[in-house]
Amino acid sequence: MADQLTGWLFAVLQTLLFAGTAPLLSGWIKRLKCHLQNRAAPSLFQPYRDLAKLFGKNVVLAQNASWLFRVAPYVVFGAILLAASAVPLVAIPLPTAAIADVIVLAGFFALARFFQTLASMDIGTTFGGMGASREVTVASLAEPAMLMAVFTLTMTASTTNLSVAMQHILDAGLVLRPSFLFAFLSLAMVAVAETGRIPVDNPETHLELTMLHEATVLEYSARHLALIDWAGMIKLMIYAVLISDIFLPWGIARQLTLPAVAVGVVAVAAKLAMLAVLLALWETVLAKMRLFRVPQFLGFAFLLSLLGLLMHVILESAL
Amino acid sequence: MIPLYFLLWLPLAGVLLLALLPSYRLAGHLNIAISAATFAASVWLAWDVLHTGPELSRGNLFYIDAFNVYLVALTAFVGLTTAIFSRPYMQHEVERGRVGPRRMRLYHSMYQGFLFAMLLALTTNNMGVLWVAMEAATLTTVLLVSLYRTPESVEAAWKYFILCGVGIAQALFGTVLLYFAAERRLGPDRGRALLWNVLHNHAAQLDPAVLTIAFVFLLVGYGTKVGLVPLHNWLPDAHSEGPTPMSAVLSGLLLNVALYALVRVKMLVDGSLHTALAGHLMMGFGLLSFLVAVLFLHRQHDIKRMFSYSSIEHMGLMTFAFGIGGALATFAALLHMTVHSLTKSSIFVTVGHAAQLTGTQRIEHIRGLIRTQPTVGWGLLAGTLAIAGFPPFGVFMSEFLVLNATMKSWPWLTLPLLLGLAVAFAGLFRYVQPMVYGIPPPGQVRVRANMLPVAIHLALVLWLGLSIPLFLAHWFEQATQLISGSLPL
Amino acid sequence: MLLAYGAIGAALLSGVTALAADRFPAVLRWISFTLLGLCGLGAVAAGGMVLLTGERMTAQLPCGLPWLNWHLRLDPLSGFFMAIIGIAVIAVSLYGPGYALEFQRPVRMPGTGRDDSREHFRPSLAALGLFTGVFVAGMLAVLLADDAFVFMISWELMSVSSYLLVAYQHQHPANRHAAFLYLLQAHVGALVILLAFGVLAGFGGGFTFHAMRTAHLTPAWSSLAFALALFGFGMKAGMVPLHAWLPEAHPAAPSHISALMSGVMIKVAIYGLIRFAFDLLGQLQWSWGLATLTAGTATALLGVLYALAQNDIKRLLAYSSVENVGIIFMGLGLSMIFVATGHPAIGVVALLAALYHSLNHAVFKTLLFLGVGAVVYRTHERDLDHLGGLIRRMPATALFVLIGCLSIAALPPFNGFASEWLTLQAALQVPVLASGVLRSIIPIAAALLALTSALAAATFVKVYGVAFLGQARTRRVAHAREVGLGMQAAMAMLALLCLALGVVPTAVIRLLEPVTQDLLRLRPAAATVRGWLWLTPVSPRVASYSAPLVVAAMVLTLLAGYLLMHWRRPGVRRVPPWDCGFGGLTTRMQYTSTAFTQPVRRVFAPVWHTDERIEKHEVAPARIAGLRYQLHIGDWSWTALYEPIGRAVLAAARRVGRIQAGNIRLYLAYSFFTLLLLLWLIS
Amino acid sequence: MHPDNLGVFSQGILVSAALVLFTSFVMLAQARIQPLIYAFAWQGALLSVTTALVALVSGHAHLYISALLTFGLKALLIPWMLYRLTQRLHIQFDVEIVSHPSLTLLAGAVLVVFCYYVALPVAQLSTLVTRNTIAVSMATVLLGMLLMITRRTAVAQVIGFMSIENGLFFAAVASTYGMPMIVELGVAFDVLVAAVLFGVFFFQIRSSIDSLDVDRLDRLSEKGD
Repeated sequence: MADQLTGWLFAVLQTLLFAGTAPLLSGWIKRLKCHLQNRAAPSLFQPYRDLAKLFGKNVVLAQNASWLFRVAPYVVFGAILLAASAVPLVAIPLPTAAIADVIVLAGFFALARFFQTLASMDIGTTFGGMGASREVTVASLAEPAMLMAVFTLTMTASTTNLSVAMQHILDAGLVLRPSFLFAFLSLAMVAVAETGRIPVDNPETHLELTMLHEATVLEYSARHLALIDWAGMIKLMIYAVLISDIFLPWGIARQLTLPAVAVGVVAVAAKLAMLAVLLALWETVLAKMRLFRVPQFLGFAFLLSLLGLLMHVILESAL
Repeated sequence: MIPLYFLLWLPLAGVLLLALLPSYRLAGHLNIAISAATFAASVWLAWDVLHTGPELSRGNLFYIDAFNVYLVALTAFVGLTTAIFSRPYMQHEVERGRVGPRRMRLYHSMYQGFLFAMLLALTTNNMGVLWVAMEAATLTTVLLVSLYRTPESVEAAWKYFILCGVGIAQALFGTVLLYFAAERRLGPDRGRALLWNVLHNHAAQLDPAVLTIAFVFLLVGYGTKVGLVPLHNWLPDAHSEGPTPMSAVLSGLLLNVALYALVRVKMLVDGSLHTALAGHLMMGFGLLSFLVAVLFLHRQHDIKRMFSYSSIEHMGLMTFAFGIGGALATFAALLHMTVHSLTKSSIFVTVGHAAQLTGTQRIEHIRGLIRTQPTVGWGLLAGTLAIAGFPPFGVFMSEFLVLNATMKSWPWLTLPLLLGLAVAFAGLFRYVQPMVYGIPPPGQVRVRANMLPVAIHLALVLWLGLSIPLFLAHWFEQATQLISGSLPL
Repeated sequence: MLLAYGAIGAALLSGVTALAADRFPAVLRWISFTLLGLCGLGAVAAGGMVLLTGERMTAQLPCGLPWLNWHLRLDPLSGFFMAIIGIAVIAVSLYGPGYALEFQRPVRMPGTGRDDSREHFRPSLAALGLFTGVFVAGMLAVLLADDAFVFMISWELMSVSSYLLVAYQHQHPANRHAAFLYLLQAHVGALVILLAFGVLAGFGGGFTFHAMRTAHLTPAWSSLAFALALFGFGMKAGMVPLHAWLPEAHPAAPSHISALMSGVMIKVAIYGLIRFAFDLLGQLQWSWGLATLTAGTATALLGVLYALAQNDIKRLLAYSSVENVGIIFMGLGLSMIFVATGHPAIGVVALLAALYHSLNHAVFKTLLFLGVGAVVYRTHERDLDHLGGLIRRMPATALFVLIGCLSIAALPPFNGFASEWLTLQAALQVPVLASGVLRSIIPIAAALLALTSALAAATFVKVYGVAFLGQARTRRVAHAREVGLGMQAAMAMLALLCLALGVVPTAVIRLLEPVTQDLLRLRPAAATVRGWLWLTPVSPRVASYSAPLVVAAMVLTLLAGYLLMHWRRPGVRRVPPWDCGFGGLTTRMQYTSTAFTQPVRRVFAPVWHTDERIEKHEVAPARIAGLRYQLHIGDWSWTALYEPIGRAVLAAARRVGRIQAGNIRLYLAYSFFTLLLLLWLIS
Repeated sequence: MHPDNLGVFSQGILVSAALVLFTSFVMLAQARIQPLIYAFAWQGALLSVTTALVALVSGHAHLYISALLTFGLKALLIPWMLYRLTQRLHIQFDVEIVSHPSLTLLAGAVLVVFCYYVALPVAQLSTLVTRNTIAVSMATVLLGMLLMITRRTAVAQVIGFMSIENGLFFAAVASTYGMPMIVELGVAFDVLVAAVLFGVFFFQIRSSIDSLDVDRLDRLSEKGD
């Protein structure tokens, strides 16, 4: 009973940790990019400042905005937060992981996207519609690729429960699996697409032709905008954690003892920092691609995950 | 046997009476009255036979068993309902000036004459008389087909006359051969050599070679009247060009009677041959007729013509079923005879009204019946659904059984059957639907329509579809046993 | 059993009472629909009872053939589907009285002159009520049937009555065409089903289902029977490429009928397939499963893609029914595969998923059709590109439809998600299979399922965004009013069900236990092993989903967030939309549904027969005064399948027509040569 | 069998049978209306003679009646009616073009052989004097049909029809010494009525297409479009 309670407590704490450190990660990425593009870099805590400022401001709302427009940010944030709560960040024994497995995780993302796109169409501006249309197109192409990749992993671990999967991978020890290689690549590409990074989308721009995600939030202001942005950061972090903890779970705490958790925190921080570097490099090297090249990009991701699956079936069925 | 005499004398008297009666209005009523009396007689007869079993009249001239008694009742019944329908209908025709009072006299008297001929054909025990009656049926109706004296109707009548005449002639030749075969066995008392019951009892001794040839001639002969492809060509013409009540009785009854004759013959031949030759021939013709007619349904412009093709289709199906032989198939065929004649005659009644209220038989000019006159529109729709074999109408049940029997004995033939049913359905509906639905063209007006017959018929068909009343089932089973020699299940 | 009889009786009675409706419209609105409601309650009660007790009841009616009475039987499977029908019928009976007003006011006939007296006509309420009653009765009777004969009769009864309902507004040629196509396909399907039953009966020696169960078929024959059944029932269920009738017919009917057809009638077809494959045929083969799975996948994907491309909102819903049927078929296929390869435990999960999704689809599709019906009822507008902004005009309807959209888009915590989650879980258990082929095909199918649900989400973002959000695009829409309480109540009920079924999947699975027990001799033991809170289809270790906790957490976060934001009320300023500062926003600048789907159309171009025309009206070189854009999205199954068949039949007819040349001598020659031929044959 | 070991009357029967068949050929070849009618009348007469002879040989009294009946009906009445009709329709001198007359005759000959071949098994059984006459009568019937097929005028068709009737009657008489009386009467009555009706129809056809060319009766067909 007691350890159950601690477990739940820990879950809540970890979720808060997730939400709390997400801006840090994106700040870090921004910083890295500025360095790489040798621009003057903002502070590591700039995102926090932005959020705080936005929360402080009065909401400016379009006349014809409906209740849905005002509810959407909360739903988006809530969904993403729930997703975060289900992902083992620093320790495996996470009771909340049982509430929602990988598929439900995808479901949460879908829920968030659903409301965000709806909200963007609520005002009836051209940009809103355009953003929604592109967003759902990209998402619907990314989803199968992502699920395919996840299947490859879950078939190895024969579970969709994240903590159990990580446990299994850790127990298996260091095994080089070709399927994992492909799955990793495709998951990375999907993550890029889903979190609206270059080359699929460009978070920095507001040019009509280039933006996907940004177009859907044009009409938002103040706390609504803050929630949505924050949710976006958390989402980015979730993907990063997923990739790092699934493919190289070492270091993550196996039981809820202080030292173990401490190690976990450090380990995950290191991993995320590394990933961020990779992402920054990638975003600096690549250029934003035309919208209708994106399907090919995601198609390639799907192909990779498919290959991964086949590798699993063909080469690893003995394992 | 008393009811039998009523059954035959009443219409015969009607022929003379109506021929002399000047007023066609009165004649219409009288026509109904006589038909009603005839129907009553038939019911009485049926009652007798149901209780006392097969009856042989004095002089062996008539023989009533389960097989023909129910056809008698059916014939009389449809005759009655059609008479009811025909009175207002023909009056309207007179008012439109399509026929004059003199021809109405001809019409009414021939109507009774036709009934008489059919009842005679059904009840007689003598194959020769059967032939005579069939020919008489042709002769009485041929003038009615050309009643309107339009070029088309005259042409139709002529074809009807010639083709059926020639066909029937073949049948007579077959009868002669039958007689020849029988007379050599039964020797001296020549009078009995054509009596069906005698023949049936001695079928085994009849000479196969002769009977085979005889059957071919009889098949071609009576088959012409059944409307088997490729002998069917007269049928659509005759059915579409005559006055609608005639079409109703022709499609509903005459074909049945012809088929009845064919089956009687088949029973003899089977008894003598001990091979399935007759059955196979009938199956072949049946299937061919069915499939060809089904395709014809897709090329129609005249509403009555279309439904006469559907008659060919169903006749083909029955012939096929009788050809298969077994108890189940026979039962199915008998049932199908009943439901088909009920449904088809009701359809023709409706079609008659439709043609009157639109003033044309051209399909493309009939639109939106439901709007103009709902009863007619719905009636037509229901009738078509019924004839297309949709449950819970009886046609579905019989077709279901036919398919069932086919699957049992000839599994691969179910495929063409099903295909045919589907195509037939498409053919019927692609034409019927636009007629009942949609927006009526200007100048389409309500008429004084007597939908009672339709209602009764469809109700009966519905009843048969949901459950076969016990006495009827009893009849069917007796008849089945008679024809196929075994009980269904 | 009595309850079931009662339900059917009530349905028929409501039909009969409706006959008086032409004279007294009130009869239809109050008596008939009340009876219909009773029928629904009866059905739910009967089904629920059977599901709770898990018993079977059989009966015989002294109808039909002298030697083949009507055999009836009510077992958990039929009970479950009966409950589904019941729910939908209750909703419709609540909805009907309000909606029927639509048909009391006379309608203008298209194409008739102004001063024409026939310009206006009133559709016959009697017909509407009568056929509705018969339709419902027919569906219920199909579930009760225990021999092929009753089954076929009630099946065709269902088809015919629904056909008459499709043709109800027959002043529009399109509806007539749809009705014809529908009835034709229904009939063909029925004939094929009949053939399938015939094969079984041939071996079983009887048309009672009991005899068929005992039949011993060779694998080849049983495969044939299954193929026939798949074809026949698939045609009714709208399996690609036999689906062509569905998007034509469902929109043509009055909305509450469309709801019944899309919501439950195709479920009856699914019931038929389950009954045939799992119950009558018995010995399943994995090849069937593979066939069903493939068909299902194709159906789901194509269905949703076509749905996405539609602008007519009812057509769109119809196509999305095709999609959902595909998902259900996938479940069934998986179940067959797993059962046939000796993993019944997982087979049960898949079957559960299929059944569960049938229930869910019935609920949310009915809800959506009713909602759309409400919209059409107020705006008389079915084209998405003419709607807009309804969330402000019809708030209640908007809310309910939103819930419907969330459910059909398979978003947690609503019911659509639960069943698709189960399907995916079943698909994920492939490692147990021996055959590598299956192990690689099934995950692909699963991925395509994911694609399907993502596209479904896109579709309903479009529907909701274009129809309910943004600004009204036409005057009539701008002045739409909220619908009456009855209609709202119907939608509210279904919306609640959507949520409830999504939140407590365990309860549903408990209810379904007797069904699987009946069909596969196995209960989904693992699924509820950790109590009502946790749904663990295979085992807690493998996967678990706790909808109640999800909901709880979500509510908590929302509350927390809301309080956090509003503990001190910062003001809200209402201003004109910013729109990147362009300003001068008009309703015509909004993204239309056509525009919304353009990227997807471009990505999946080969799927459609797209006919896109842009007419430029150029006043001077390079000065375009006006553009005219029109787009027609065609279904390839037409050109690929239906038109050729039609042509073939007509060609054959033309050939045969030649023999009826009209010349009497020719006819004589026919009979002459027939005679000679026969004589030659016999001698 | 050899005619020489038969009685003279039996020989007579055979001869008349041959003649009946011959008349059918004559009709087949005859292009003019009036001679056609005559030929038909001759066939009727020969038929009645045959009947009488058969009656004489077999001693069936009732055959005499039918002989008389036949003579009255088929040798006198019907030909006369037809003759009158042709006069009233002013077509008695019409000549119609028979396509390939020689070919038609050849076909007729083949038919006879065919009939003999078909009727062979039946003939084997017969003990009657007139056993092979079945083949002859069948041939007559089929020749009648051939006539109807090859001729275009309604009158010629009617004659063909009647000659079919003759063939039937001949079969009845020759193979089985006639049918039971009631049937005989019935058949005779039918034939009579038929003849009358034909008369009626000539006028109807004439008035509708003002010609008796049956090839022009082709309004009702499924050829269309």
